[in-house]
Amino acid sequence: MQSAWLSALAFLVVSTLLGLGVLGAAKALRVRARKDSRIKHLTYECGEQPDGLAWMQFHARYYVVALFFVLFDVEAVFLFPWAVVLRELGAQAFIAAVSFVVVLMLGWFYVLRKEALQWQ
Amino acid sequence: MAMSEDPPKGKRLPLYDESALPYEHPLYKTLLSVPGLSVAVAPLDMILQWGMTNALWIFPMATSCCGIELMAAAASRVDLDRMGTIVRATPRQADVMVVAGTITVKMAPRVKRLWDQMPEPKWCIAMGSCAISGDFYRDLYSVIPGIDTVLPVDVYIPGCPPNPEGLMHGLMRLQEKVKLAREGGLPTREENPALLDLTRPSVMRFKDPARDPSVTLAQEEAALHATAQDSSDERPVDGPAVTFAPAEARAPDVDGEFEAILAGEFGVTELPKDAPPIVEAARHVELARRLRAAGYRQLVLVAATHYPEKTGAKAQAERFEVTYGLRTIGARSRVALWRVCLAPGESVDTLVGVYAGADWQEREQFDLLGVTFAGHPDLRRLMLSGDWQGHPLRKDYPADKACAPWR
Amino acid sequence: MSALGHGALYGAVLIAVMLSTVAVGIWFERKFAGRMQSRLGPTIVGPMGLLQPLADVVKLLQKEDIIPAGADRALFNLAPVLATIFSLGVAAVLPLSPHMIAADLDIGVVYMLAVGGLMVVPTFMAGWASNNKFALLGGMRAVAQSISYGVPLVLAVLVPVILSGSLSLAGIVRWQSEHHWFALWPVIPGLPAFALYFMAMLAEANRIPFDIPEAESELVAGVTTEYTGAKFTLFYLAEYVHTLVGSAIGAALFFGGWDGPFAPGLHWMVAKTLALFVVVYWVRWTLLRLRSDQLMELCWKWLTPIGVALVLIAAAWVQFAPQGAL
Amino acid sequence: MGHINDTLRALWTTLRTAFRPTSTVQFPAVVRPRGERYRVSFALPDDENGEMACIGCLTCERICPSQVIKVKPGVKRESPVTGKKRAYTDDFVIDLSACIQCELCVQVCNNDAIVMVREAEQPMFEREDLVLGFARLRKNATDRTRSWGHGTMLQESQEPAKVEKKAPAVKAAPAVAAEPRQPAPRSPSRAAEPPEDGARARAREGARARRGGTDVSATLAFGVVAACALLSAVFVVRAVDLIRAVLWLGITLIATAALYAMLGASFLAGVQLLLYVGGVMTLMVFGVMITRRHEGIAPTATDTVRPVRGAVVAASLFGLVAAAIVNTDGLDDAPARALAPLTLADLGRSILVEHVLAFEALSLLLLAAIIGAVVIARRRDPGPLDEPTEASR
Repeated sequence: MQSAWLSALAFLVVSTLLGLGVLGAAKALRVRARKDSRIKHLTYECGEQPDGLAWMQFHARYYVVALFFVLFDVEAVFLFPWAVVLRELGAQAFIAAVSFVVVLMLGWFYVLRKEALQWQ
Repeated sequence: MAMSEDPPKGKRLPLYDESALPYEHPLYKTLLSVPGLSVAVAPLDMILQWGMTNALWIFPMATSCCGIELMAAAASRVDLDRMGTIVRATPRQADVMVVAGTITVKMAPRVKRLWDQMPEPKWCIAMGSCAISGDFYRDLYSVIPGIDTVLPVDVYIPGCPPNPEGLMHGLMRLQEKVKLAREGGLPTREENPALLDLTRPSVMRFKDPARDPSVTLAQEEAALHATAQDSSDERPVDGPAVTFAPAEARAPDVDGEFEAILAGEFGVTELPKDAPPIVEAARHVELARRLRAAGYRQLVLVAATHYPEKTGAKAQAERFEVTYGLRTIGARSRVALWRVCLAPGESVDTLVGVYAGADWQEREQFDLLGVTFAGHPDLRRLMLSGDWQGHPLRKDYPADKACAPWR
Repeated sequence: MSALGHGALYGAVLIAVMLSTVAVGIWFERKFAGRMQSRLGPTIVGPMGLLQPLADVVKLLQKEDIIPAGADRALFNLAPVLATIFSLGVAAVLPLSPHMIAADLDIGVVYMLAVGGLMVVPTFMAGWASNNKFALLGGMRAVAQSISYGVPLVLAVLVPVILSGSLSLAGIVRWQSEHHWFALWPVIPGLPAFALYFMAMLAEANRIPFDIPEAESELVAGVTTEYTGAKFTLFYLAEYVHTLVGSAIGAALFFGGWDGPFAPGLHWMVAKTLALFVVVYWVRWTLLRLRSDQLMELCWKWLTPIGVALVLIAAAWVQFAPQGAL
Repeated sequence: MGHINDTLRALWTTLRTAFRPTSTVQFPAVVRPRGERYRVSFALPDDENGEMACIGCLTCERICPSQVIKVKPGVKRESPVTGKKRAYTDDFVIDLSACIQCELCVQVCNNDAIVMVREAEQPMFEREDLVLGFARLRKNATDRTRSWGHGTMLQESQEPAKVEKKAPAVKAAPAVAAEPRQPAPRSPSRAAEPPEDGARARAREGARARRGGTDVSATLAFGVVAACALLSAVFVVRAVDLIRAVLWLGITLIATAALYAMLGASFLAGVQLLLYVGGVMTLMVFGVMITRRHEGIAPTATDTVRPVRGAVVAASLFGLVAAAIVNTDGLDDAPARALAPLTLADLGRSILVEHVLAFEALSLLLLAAIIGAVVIARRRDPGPLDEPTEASR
């Protein structure tokens, strides 16, 4: 088992090398401007003078979406071990999971009714 | 002497100077410094140039009708993608800026800034007469005489507008130019004073060796601060609050009411046939208030005319006539027009207290003519940029004189 | 050969193959898109324009590097590399043929979901580090979209897991080659689950019709707005690799991976992957992009409950289907 | 259903188009024929006697709205062809860089001495090269196709309509020449791959599985990963910038996942990545983005009370976890257990058989969390539903 993880690790290392390799090749190949200017490093804002910093406050619905993602993913994660043993354990596992999912879907109905995920 | 012969005789000017390239390849320098490796430079350069010129991504600076042809060039019939050209929306990923359309003085700092934000190597194509020379707007106060007074232009595509194939041809000429420049084979051009006279813009081109470097600096400064000085943005007006009278069912519809008011209450009996009556500057706000009460609820016009006095003892700078127009709102709309004459140095009282709509209209007159409105809450430039010198609609405005670094 | 060497060798070969596939894929996309729009696509650079992607890369590598003022330099430089790692890294669990797999993890499916889900990190990082409003907005939208569509993705992937009882991609493919392809039988959880997977995969990879994070008409170029040259190349690459690997996993999960008559397994796997890859382009150049709110509504109001229903149906199939039907 | 139907129809349309002939004209090789009235450049043609027709009357120079024409009239002299006295012009320049191709110069010319042509001038490297000199204008007259209009004809067409006179018919532009079809891209020929030797491959697999990772490398890897986790955790606390703190936390979480993987808890490692790095970290990033009205960098507070408070909490948490570890049974035979790790099936059985009540209770917990999230999200008016509200205004 560990050997497979080591293989995956080696795979990731090779992909890292590729990314760094491209950046390295570009470092060697790319041109350098003779004259640098402040305007060149201004943030792109369609030709306008950048107005303030880019970091701004976002709407709370982003947070709500992330929250629901975590909750639903937790649900899915619990379903993975269930999926593996479903055949083996039979009807009892099936009923347990169905009730698990149904209770969660109640929450989904509530979200829908309250329009908490309305994205306008 | 003939003004134009092909080829003309004269002093040979080098068009292209290797050392004048705005960028350098550090790799080449390294390779050339190592004794054995210098042979690799030529083939490497061939490959790099091949890549560089065969993937020209466009940044579209499309401001008017040429932009339509630019779009057509990317569509099925011509298909710029055939030569690997795609359009990128950000200058950071573009190689060629295609200036397609008239560039106004207000736009120029933005174009310059976007140009500066493109990474090297970069090129500029001026597409169509407006971008090349300003076309017949070139002597207008608000248009720059050709984009090459702001940036170095590599290829000029003639036409008004050029057709989509023209743009493709321009891109191919650009490839040709890069190749020729690499080989040192760019055609040199003969200087011909008569031709130069004909096409010389009122400002030096960017690439002109005789160009004053301070102009470029001033342009860069302007590009850096363009918005900071602009006054066209909206801001809350903190002038006198205007409350509208409740809407009447129908505007009073009495013929000759305006004339009656003028004659009865303001003593204006002289009614010229071809011009609005003249009202005393001191009493015209009072007149407006009276007319508003009489049902003229909309200010439709604040216009001004400049009459410079050229001769005589009163050779002052300006004399203005400001014309005001009101309208009733209703089924049978009626109009009231009057003039206010201003002596040199005099200002007229603002109507902002009576009509909120007078705010911007009076600002426009101030901006373009320099009429001052006493009591105006926010008398700034409205249309022109904040650093503009002078008032372009005055009769004595020097049309050919530089009034901003762009001209 | 040690496990590390095995992974590294497979990584090098597979990544080289994927990169050349992506290069040809970009060429193919431009030709195919051109054809769909009644134009030719690249014709001038190389025979039939085949060298166009190469010219693009040669050019992009030469472009000057600009880091905008006020940017977080470290994160700005790190983000494209991370995007490359995560998009390529998913390929480690791809079963190319019964014996060709870089890392035969017993939880391949979870690994695929997890590493693929990590793509939100470089996306947000790039958007935040650029100090650019378009980039930040694009980044936030991309992250919101990716995590939203993560839910239907997980649910869709659960269907083959339930049907085969295995979390290993190779195991799932093996089960399919012994029994039947899930996209074909059982039709009801299988085919809709594939459709769900395909849509969620498009959304995760930010392809049209789900490319609102980089909608050119409103957000310039999304998170890549400030990126020039090589770093932009990496993002570009990551996007295509993400799609390619997504197609390959779709082929493995629903179309039996290497299974097929007459030809060796590798050929079947490659053919199925490329077929799905082409469908991605086909969809991309046909449909319009959805609005932000439509996107979210589609995900949470429709795809999520459908996914839950499919999971339950699959479980019921495993429970109650007659033995012969399996 | 309507949407799906439309989508399928759209897909069918594009697919069909992809296999139809394209409408592209391959420009440098094939030049699209231009309509009769198409006009781009100028020429100074001859009159019927074979002399240059222009007499230097300056009408065109005066009418030009862009003022791009400069004419230098010559002296009157006897024509060498006809013998009659007539006027000549010495030079003629048109500046194409500002020309708008309005054709007024052609229209006002009584002698048909200036006409427009259909072939465009090529793009130039310098603005001065766009000036058409005398020689080029004369050359255009012989080399290029003339456009539809000329002065006398255009003037006549402005006259009040006469009964007999018919305006010259406009011929439609000739149809586009059939362009050569691009040959369709051929798929690379399939190379026959030798079938893999199954027995050998299986043997290799088996050998690989037996060897696994050695103890030394595992220890080394553990050291590296643990150092990563600890160091990044320190950086989380040290980071001034909240976003950077969250990103460092991401590294801590990834390192934890790696530790799980090394302990044989593959599923837990995957879940760690999926839920914590993908989900919880995003949640934190979004939390930072919506809560703080930060001017660029959101510095964490640097007073003296908080570090102490934090230290106390951390220490007690550490004590709790340490106590739990010490009290866990069977740590003595840990190496033996590590060799036989729990499989996912074991986990599933454990959840669904031993802890089924907890499993169901968990669904209630998640339900409560969802409802709580909705309540919190809706407690306050969400404000303008615009895209992000900018803090700086």
